[in-house]
Amino acid sequence: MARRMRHTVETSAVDLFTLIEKKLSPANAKRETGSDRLLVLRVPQDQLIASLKLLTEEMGLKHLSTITGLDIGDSIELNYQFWHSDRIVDIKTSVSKTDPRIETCTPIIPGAVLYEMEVHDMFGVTFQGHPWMDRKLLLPDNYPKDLPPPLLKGTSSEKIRKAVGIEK
Amino acid sequence: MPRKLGSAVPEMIRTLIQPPVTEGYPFKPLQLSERFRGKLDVDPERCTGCGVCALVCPVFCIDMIDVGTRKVGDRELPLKKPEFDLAICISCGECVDNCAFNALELTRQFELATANKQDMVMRKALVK
Amino acid sequence: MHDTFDKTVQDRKETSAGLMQYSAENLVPFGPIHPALKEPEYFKLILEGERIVDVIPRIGYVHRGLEKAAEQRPWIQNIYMFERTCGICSFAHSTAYVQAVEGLLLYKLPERAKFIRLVVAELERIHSHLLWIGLMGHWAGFETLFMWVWKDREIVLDIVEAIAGNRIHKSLATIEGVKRDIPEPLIPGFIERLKYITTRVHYYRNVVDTESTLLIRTEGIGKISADRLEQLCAVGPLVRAAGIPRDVRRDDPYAAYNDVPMDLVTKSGVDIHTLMQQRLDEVVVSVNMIIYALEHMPPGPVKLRVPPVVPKGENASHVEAPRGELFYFVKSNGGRMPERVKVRTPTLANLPSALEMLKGHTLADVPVVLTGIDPCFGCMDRLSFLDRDSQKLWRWSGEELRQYGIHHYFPERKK
Amino acid sequence: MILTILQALILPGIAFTITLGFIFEWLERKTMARMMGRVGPMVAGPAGVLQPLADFVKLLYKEEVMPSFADKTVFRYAPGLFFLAPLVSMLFVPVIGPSAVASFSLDLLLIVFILAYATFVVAVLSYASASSFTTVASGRLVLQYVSYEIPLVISIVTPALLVGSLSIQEIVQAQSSRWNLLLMPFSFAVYIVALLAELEKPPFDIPSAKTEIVAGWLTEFSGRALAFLKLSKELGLVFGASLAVALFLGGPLGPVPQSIVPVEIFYTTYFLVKLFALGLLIFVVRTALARLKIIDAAVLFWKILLPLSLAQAFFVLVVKG
Repeated sequence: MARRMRHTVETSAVDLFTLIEKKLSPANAKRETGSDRLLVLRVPQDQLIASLKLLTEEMGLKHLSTITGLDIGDSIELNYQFWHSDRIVDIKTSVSKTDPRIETCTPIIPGAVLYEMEVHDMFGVTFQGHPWMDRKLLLPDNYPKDLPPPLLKGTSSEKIRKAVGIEK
Repeated sequence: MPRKLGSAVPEMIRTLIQPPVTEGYPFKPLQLSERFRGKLDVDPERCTGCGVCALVCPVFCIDMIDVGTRKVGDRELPLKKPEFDLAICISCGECVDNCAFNALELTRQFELATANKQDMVMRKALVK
Repeated sequence: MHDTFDKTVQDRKETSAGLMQYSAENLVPFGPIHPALKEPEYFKLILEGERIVDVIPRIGYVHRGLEKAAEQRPWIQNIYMFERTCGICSFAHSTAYVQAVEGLLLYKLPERAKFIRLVVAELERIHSHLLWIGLMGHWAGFETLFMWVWKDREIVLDIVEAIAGNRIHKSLATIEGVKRDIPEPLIPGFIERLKYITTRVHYYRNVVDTESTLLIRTEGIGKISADRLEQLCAVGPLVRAAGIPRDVRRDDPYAAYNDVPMDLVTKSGVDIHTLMQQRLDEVVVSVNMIIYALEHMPPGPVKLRVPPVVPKGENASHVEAPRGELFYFVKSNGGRMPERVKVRTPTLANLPSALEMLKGHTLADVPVVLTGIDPCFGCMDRLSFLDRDSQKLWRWSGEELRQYGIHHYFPERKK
Repeated sequence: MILTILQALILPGIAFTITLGFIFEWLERKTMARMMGRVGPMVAGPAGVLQPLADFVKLLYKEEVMPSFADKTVFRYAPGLFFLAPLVSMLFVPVIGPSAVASFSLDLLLIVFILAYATFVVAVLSYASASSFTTVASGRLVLQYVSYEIPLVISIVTPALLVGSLSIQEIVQAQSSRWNLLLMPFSFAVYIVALLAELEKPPFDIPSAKTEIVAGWLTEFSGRALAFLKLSKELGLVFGASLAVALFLGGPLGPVPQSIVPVEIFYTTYFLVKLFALGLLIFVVRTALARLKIIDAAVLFWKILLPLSLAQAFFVLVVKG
């Protein structure tokens, strides 16, 4: 198989991860199981914006692919997934379900404006400081306020359909 | 690149001379590739009612219907055969690939419009 | 009929916040159903005269709840659902999903399957780019280019039908392989037809660069700077046209992209004209890649048998769809059904840049600029409330879609 | 007296123009389709010739929907007025012989007035149907009219300057020896471009741009009104082309051999041949160009076509003087 023709990454793959890990250790980031292509770092909620700023400015990770929301029982996990050359860097943090609020990262990464709106619609996490937080991106206008957001495990498709009135 | 007005005209004249490419479909038959995935068809003799297709179907359009019993050794076991709702079938071929007795096949027939939705349900295999 | 329409407009005003202060200016509703848009998305354009001041996106009209539905379907059957996220880049979705799942499994994908995936993915890129070039002609009022380009696009679709049996939804990719092999005797015919497409694309490149009425509509329209695109995390041809060499096929090669030579096409600045040049050049590159892959296809199996259970774990994978990086994230709890599947489509990544490009232009530019990013809203809206999962009604039905449409617009009307 | 009424009603009059309108629409759709590799209308009648008529009749039976906030009276009656304009003005163009059905010394000015009146009616129509699409369309329409009107009038008046009379009939008769076109090619070109703008054919179909503002000023119409509006757009093309034939290509005049066949047949065939040639030229231009933006169209008319037509008029004066 021809050698992997890829432009040379400044730091070879392995120590890019350790470099990031070292950089983020003050924000006590813990590394979780990933693969040789996927670095997963868990960061406490209050350290998130600091580590994102550090990543984008110093480490040159500019491209935020998306923000993935996960319902893990009592809290909602947010994965900020970056794409850098042939690696994917996933910064995890979790937000409690009772008070799902977190600071917006749009000042650092303007491209995240729609990703945050989508997570807000689907998981109910409010991003403080987001310009269009009052506006809906994907939910229909007649989605009732009292019904919990659709992608939470508790809300079944059945309930959503009844609420939106497709099925009596 | 020099800017020209009407740089498409020479090609327009060439297209004018060549015959149009529109296929006169309703009036002339449409030639399909021989791998075209059209309407599902079942061969009743080969189908043993094992139910793998019903398990595998992505849109769950196959229901197993009771058609009586079959003798196995000395016991009478209920026999089920598949009933296909072709209105919902997406012709993906998953059932055809997983059918161990190759009783299923995707024909090249694609004109399925009918006035009443019930004709879309294929009960060919519901035979003892 | 009229009163319900007015009432709905009234409701619409209250429910979508932030609209009231705009009612004074001439608010032209661009969508949700509009001949310029192939799929319903709704941009409220705030105009002063013909100049666009602000654009408020409101999408979600073809939002089908695929991510929620995916959590209630086994792994293999999800392929056929995610394949139908988009009616143009269908194979990109099934490949991305399948690769994310393969990352969790410990199997090694057969070589031949990698090459077949590359060939079909590039065929899809050609048909998608040609579709876009034709549409760009249509938006700019140049019907002839639209008809010609789509005439040649039929050749690519026929090749795909000969390989996969269906022009758009190939249903070819499956976990750890490809369901069908490429018909060996047909390969010389494919190569010859693909060469014809390169000559046609060179001709269109000439028309796009010289036809002055088209140049007036596309040159200097929809400008955006490279670092603004970088900030807005844009992807795909839009970013490459700005000079940023970002392409998943080259940076993070999947399938057989590591073994097939590919020269990356970049331009120096974004406007609709360079975007057209960018996509036309990419078609030529794709054709060369397919021909190389068809000639160097390794023998061997195309598919491995895989148990329907995926071990516990998380994996992210991305693919270079025709419109840009398509990102899939899959989490499994070791069961027969995924715990979570996240899809981020290129159009969602490019939408903020499109809105930015729109400002300052006139209404006449809206369709041209909006199509600049080649939006595929079927792709982007994949959550809605249409599936039924109670055992008895375990079926999708067209009736459901129709009801939702009617109900969405006229809530008072009984079914 | 009866002959003139008959002529007015049948031959060069209403029936003739309307059938020509339908044939032109068919010809346009067919040639445009074949140039794009398509087949074009092929179902109604041999090779689809009756398709425009079939569409017209179908539209007559369609339900008429009127938007609740439209101005009722204008919305219901104005289409009829717009339909009359090309028919009336067609009477002044000689078709079956060097003399027209009706003619008086200043009928060229009447034609210019009718053109202005037709556009005014359309502007009022599109404003009356008061949907945001049609208001934008009416704005564009008036802006486009203002920009193409002056070059159009100048290019129409240049042949009159040469001949020294404002009656179309006399202009045609003066061209028996040589066509005006040879003397004033530029004003002919300007007239054709202005005609494209007047008929809203690409590259000037900005007011009815189907990809931006749905169907432009036609959006809110349905049923009979839409049928007649579409037909009158076609009649506008027939009249525009026949005016060009009369002013620049010598109308029906041409070498007439002595034979038992009545002389009108020759004149009419000359007229029709020139008319269809001009029609094909317009259809080729229509298929080859993309739609301009309203600003670029205005710039084209004010900065390029206006001086061109003035220069041509001045040149004709010098030659005549």
